[in-house]
Amino acid sequence: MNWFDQHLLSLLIWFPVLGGIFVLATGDDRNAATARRMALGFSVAIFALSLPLWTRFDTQTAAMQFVEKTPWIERFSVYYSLGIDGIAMPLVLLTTFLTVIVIISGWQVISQRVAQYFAAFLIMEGLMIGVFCALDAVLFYLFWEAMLIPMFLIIGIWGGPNRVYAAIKFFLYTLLGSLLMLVALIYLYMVAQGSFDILEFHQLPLGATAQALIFFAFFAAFAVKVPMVPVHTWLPDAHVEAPTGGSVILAAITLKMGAYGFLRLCIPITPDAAHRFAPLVIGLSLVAVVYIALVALVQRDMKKLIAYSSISHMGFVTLGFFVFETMAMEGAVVQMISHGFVSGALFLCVGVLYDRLHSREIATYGGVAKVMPVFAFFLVFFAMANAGLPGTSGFVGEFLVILGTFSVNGWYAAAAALTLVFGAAYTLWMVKRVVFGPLTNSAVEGMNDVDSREFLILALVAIAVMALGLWPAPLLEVMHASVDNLLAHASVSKL
Amino acid sequence: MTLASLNLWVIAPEILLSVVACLVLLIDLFLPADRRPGVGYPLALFALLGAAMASLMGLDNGSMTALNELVISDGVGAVLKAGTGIGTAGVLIYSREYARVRGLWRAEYLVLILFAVVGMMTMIGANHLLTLYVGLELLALCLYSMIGMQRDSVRAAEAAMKYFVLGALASGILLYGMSLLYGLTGSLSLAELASSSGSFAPTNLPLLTAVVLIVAGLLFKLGVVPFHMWVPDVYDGSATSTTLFLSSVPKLAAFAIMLRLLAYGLGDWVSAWQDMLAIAAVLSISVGNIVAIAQTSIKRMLGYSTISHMGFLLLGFLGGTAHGYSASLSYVVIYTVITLGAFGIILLLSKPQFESDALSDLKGLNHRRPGLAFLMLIVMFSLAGVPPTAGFFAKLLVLQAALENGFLWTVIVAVVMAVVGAFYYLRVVKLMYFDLPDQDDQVLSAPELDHVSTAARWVLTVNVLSLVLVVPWIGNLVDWLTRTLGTFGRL
Amino acid sequence: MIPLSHYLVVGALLFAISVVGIFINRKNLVIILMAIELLLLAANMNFVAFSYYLGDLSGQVFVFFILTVAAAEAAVGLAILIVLFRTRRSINVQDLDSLQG
Amino acid sequence: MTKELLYLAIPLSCLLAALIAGFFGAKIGRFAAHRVAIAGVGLSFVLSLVVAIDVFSGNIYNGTIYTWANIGPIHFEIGFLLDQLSVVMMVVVTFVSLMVHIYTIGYMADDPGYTRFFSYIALFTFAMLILVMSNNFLQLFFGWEGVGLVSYLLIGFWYERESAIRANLKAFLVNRVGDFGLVLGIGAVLALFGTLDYATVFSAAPGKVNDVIVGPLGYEWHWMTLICLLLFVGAMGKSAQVPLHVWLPDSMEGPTPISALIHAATMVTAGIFLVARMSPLFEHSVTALSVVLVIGALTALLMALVALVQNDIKRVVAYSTLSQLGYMTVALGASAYSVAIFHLATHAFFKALLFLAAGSVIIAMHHEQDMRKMGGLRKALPVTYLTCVVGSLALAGIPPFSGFFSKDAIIDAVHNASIPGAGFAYFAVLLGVIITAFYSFRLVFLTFHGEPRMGQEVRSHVHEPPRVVTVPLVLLAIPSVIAGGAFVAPALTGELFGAAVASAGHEPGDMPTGAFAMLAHAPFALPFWLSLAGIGGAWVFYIARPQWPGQFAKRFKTLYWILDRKYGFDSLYQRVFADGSVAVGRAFWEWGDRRLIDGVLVNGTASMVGRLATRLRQIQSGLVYHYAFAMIIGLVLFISWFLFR
Repeated sequence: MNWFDQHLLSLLIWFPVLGGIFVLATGDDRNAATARRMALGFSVAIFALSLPLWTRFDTQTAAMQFVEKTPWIERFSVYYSLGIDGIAMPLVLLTTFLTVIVIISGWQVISQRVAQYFAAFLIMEGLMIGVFCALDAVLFYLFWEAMLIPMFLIIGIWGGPNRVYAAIKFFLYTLLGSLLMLVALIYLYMVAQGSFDILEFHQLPLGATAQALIFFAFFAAFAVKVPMVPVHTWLPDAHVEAPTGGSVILAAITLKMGAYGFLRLCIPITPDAAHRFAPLVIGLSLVAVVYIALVALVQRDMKKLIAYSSISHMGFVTLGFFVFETMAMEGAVVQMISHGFVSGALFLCVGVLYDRLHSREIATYGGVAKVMPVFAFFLVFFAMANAGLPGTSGFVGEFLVILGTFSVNGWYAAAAALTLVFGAAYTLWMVKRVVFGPLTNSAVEGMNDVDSREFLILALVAIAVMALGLWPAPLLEVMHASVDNLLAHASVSKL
Repeated sequence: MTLASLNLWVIAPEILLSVVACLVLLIDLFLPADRRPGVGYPLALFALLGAAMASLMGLDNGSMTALNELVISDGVGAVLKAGTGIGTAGVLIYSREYARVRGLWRAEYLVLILFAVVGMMTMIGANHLLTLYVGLELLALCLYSMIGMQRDSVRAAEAAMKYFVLGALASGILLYGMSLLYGLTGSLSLAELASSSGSFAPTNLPLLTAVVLIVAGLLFKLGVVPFHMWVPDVYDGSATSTTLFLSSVPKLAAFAIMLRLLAYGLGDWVSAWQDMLAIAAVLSISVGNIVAIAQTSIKRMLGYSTISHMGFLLLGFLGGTAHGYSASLSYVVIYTVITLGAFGIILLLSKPQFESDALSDLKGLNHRRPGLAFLMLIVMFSLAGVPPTAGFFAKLLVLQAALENGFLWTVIVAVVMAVVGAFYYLRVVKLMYFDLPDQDDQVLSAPELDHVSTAARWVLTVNVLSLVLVVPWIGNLVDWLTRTLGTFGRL
Repeated sequence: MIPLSHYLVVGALLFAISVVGIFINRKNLVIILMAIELLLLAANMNFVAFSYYLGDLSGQVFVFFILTVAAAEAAVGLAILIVLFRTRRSINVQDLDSLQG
Repeated sequence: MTKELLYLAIPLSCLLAALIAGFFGAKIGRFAAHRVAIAGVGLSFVLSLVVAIDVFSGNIYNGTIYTWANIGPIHFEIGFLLDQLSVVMMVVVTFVSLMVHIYTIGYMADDPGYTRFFSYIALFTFAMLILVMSNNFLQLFFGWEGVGLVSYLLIGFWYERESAIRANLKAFLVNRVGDFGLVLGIGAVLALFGTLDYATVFSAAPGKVNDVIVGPLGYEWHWMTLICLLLFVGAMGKSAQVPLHVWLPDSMEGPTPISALIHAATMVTAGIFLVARMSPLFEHSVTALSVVLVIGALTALLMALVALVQNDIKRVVAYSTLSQLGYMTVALGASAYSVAIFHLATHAFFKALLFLAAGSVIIAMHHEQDMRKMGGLRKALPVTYLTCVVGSLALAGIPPFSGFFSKDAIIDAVHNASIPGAGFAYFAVLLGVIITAFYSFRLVFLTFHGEPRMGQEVRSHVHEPPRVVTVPLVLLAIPSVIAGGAFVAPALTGELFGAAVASAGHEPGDMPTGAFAMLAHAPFALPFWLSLAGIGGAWVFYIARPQWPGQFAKRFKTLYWILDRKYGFDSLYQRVFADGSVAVGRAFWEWGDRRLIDGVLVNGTASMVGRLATRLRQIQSGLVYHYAFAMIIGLVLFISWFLFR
């Protein structure tokens, strides 16, 4: 372990934050251009910096890698301790990649308080990476909460008409859940005789009641974040009101933090409770797959529709986690990554339309394919990915989860497989009404096709989706050890 | 006994401040009116910082008593005294311009502040009910007068009167409790109290009554439900500079006497007062946070937020453990810094004819004064206890302490209420960042302060940014504060 | 020889009267000031009685301090009263409600 | 290794062509685009022939290209299985596709989406090849969904037509219903066998025959039955079996070449291929087989009846396709898999022929598709007429045309089948024969014979379409005639497909298997006369007594109404599933999300706290004696707390 490996994660966390501060320092909109270039430079540099995580990653071990541990608050034995395993690493890469995309997507669209906008995204990138890397409960919680602030500002400042409601709803919803988690963490600290080390928490013996309480405390935090029915209603509002970039990050990464929390904290710390309440979680996930799909079907607002589809897809993730089956869980993790790309791309597509007509209503459009063929290609492509077409990343996760679930319980699998119909229904119905059909709205005729910048970002994501769909093996290789280890750990009772 | 045996230098800070206070008064007599503050202000600053230095001197040489055990000087006392001095210096720096344009910037103002500080330091160093009481009254009387000094303001006068009446009632209650305690234990010295209180059964009703009366008096000083009702009115009614003073530094002194009386004097009687504190804590966290939502004035809102924060502070006392006290100590220190920042920002935002103390005055602050808006953002999130601010760690510590002592439900109520509280802090951020300033209001039309001293700006910036920048070293801070606590509470 | 309890009862009565005086009275602020004096007197009564029966002087010393403080308090209280009267031409307790909510 | 490259080149040449035509079509222009596409598909046709010859000489290939994913012991792989079954499919697919490519040059000549169209059909060929060449379930599903996607894109090719994009959405969703079953079937296979590789599964199958799974109500299912039924649901979706057939008639909204290629010859037969491929599994489940048999029989009969009342020339062919697919399914149900594939191949040729002929009529009529506005076209369109008649004779099963052999074989197979439902199926297919003959010649007579019924100016312009259109017709007519006789013997004896499909349960029965023997035997068999009767009936109704059809329609009003409404499947599905789910979704959204969760729980709590705040605020009355009172009350309460605790 050389210096670089030991501090790579710290770099990935603090370099973006630093970058954000620099961008902020460029001041008001007179220096917007500088701010943009600086932000892009930083994000690309960070992405480049994060690539060694992949190249230098040891896929054979389930142990934490790139670890870094220094005392922080000795009195409560809080450590500044970082490390990633095969589950966290892809998420970090996803974050760094999508931040680049988001920053390019906001290039011309954001005209007011540019510096603050890009700074917010850079800072948030650092904090989100921190969530995925933190191995100390306090540190985890710190990043987990701190990340709310820039997102709150992004929704509130650059958001749509109803942004205030959405932003505050988002913040309070999440805060309530995570404060309960904080209580649970403190309790664990005391059970652990004074340690906030998450990996030590994993080994703690806990009674049934304690596990149940802790499980629900965690569940409150993560279910809100994922989000799961019935605590999902912040998501559609937040998505609809947030600017394109905000929606992308929200859907692509923030949601994954919740799912990640299940894997990093909830399941390993309270395995028995997790098994005990698995039917509940699975039930909610299946409700998400069916109920939410039907709700998505009737949305008139494209962003809302995609938001609901996100909830439905995240239902697959939680389902995959809680059937406790290797294939399902790996499928769920793939689904996390894939959903990051696909939903993000769909929001980018909506953004492209929104920038032209400033409407997210499906009814506004129709026959877009006539005037924007290239865009139509991308939208149909990502829609198909969203509907889980083989060859796209969207297929891999759903397929593996369904197959894995089937070996556990055929009925769960059957209910989950309904998404083949529903997912296709709401996605393609939207595509039909937006992209196809006769040109009805005269304003649509005036729209010009994607420019090079939009083409670039859409193409980049499309390539990622394609690659992941045609050859997921490398990604799966990375996570095998960790997932097996997690399942093995979860199968051992703590009682 | 000899003068030496009094070892007066233990109370050097108090002496220094008193002397300077008198000096300022004298100068006030002989100098022409226009030059008075010009001399008094640096003198006062020098005295405050000097006093802080002096008390920090005594930080390491353990705990020792003076004036026939009337006063004690120990680590925590030193820290709190230093905090008081520095904090008050900050108060002076922030409020100078504001008070000057409102004709409050007179020698009496400085003198009152200085004597108030003397009072606080006496409270902090009190080792005897007498000193405790005298210090308390000295502080109280100075505060009453400071509020009342704004002679032309109806609200100030009313606030002063309310504060006076209720304060007097509270100190009367405290005094009555002390008298009972005296009758039962036959001593007024905290040390003797601590040693003798063990000989009483924890069900001794007269003693319990005495304890309740005393605790009530203390809770009034903190402004905890149900003894909180003066807080919003006084915060709201007095001039912002005065609010800044009485909302920030005196909390340190109040914490000190809680520590002296409960943790030390009545240390063996934890069971007698912890339930009372628990109830009061839950009540004030709930009431403070809920009612704050309905406020339209920043000062009032911060008043209620103070109530809830004092409730959190009490969480640390519940168990009567060393952990708890250190948690509360860290809490009160961090809280003081936050409050200084909060009111400091309001002061810098105010203008000669314009108190910017209505929430609506913050609309679109990010457009007008991005720098100040950002500082306010930090302040609000630390008040809400959202990481990565010091406010979060303060909450973390007290919650941890309370949980450690098995007050699970208290803690759960507290966190739920913290979410409610977050709402109105967020609303401030929303006003500053999401809203645009309405063009016609006087925020823009009112003339600026002709010159806000750059010192004030710098100090404020450091003050607020420290809330975030301290985080990497928060551990060291907590450790240091804990070490100064020495032997309080059960370990 | 009067037993201690008598003094204590008197003290308690004084305390009760003053407290009641503070929150029953809705008319005149001056009465409230007087009630406050009474409150301190109640404490004094206890201190003196206790110090006598305990044969310990410190209680009586305390009383002197209380009296001094009481004087100061009265002074400050009256000063505020005057300010109040100058600004709003009334010392009626019920009028004292511009700050509320 | 070189062999793998050869195999790989077969699909990839199509993919490459598709990509070039798709992404650079605008740059390289129309001619370059169709040259590229035709070159790609032509190449893969040639290579398919080469491989076919190689395979029939005994070199069956089963290998992996790359590993898609490894999870624990399970390997998901992309690989090829080239045996008799797959090569036959490959040849048929690439040949028909090539014909359609050429035909398209003429048919789409003046369409703005010319290059896009070529890229789509090339892409389709690629996906179809992936499907048939696969050696495992995963890749099968890849191809399966791939062809579904392209079919979606092609039905909606004229995306500005509301009807077209409705049809393609409908097609995709109905297919998805089938895929729902297929995915679960694959899941079941994985759960039972722990692998998705055909060979392994088939070899392990006999050992798992008696494995049961406890279903609902404690009822025991055989795994095999479960798997087969689930897989068959998938097949029903793709091969448009009742009740999942509704998408196929609407898919005629797509350009005619597509109807020929995808919705007659190749894609819709994927389901048949799937079941044939899975024959080693189906052989172990009689239940599944009889379900297949009955579904197939229903489809064959009901859809044939609907074809009688259609007036749109393409829809007649479409319903006949449905009916013929039913025949193939029946054959599968009778476990005459090789016969089913045999019929699939012959049908591919003559049905593609019929569609392209219909297409050329439509071109000539300037995109008029209603047969009531045609008639007497045989002079104007001699080539089309002849080829169309050939196709119809093949379809009607008149010896010696290809259809005769395959259909007779099916009827014979059903006759010999003994599983439940065989009796009904036999009746259905026999009745189907006469109806088939009737409607196919109804088409011929209405279109080419009798009085011209089109407008004057149209009639003046009617002329034979260009060479690119007619050449494929001729080229397709040839196999429509000879393919039957050429391959019937090996197909029936099963030696054509060797081990590729299970031949258990199907014995040639009492009738000869040689081509000439069958011809000789034909006059003494019922089907032959039935089809003649059908043709005769058609002649009576539409040439001799043209007024009869109308009178019949009046006489049997209800029957006509039912057939005209296509048994009401569409309206039912529209009401129940489409409208139903939208209504339910709206209810969920309105009442669940908005009113209950957001309204009551979230905003309700918020407003409650707000009200509480204003209420508590009242307590802060501003009156000092209230404050004092509060303090005293608090004090008293605290003291009494200690008194009474």
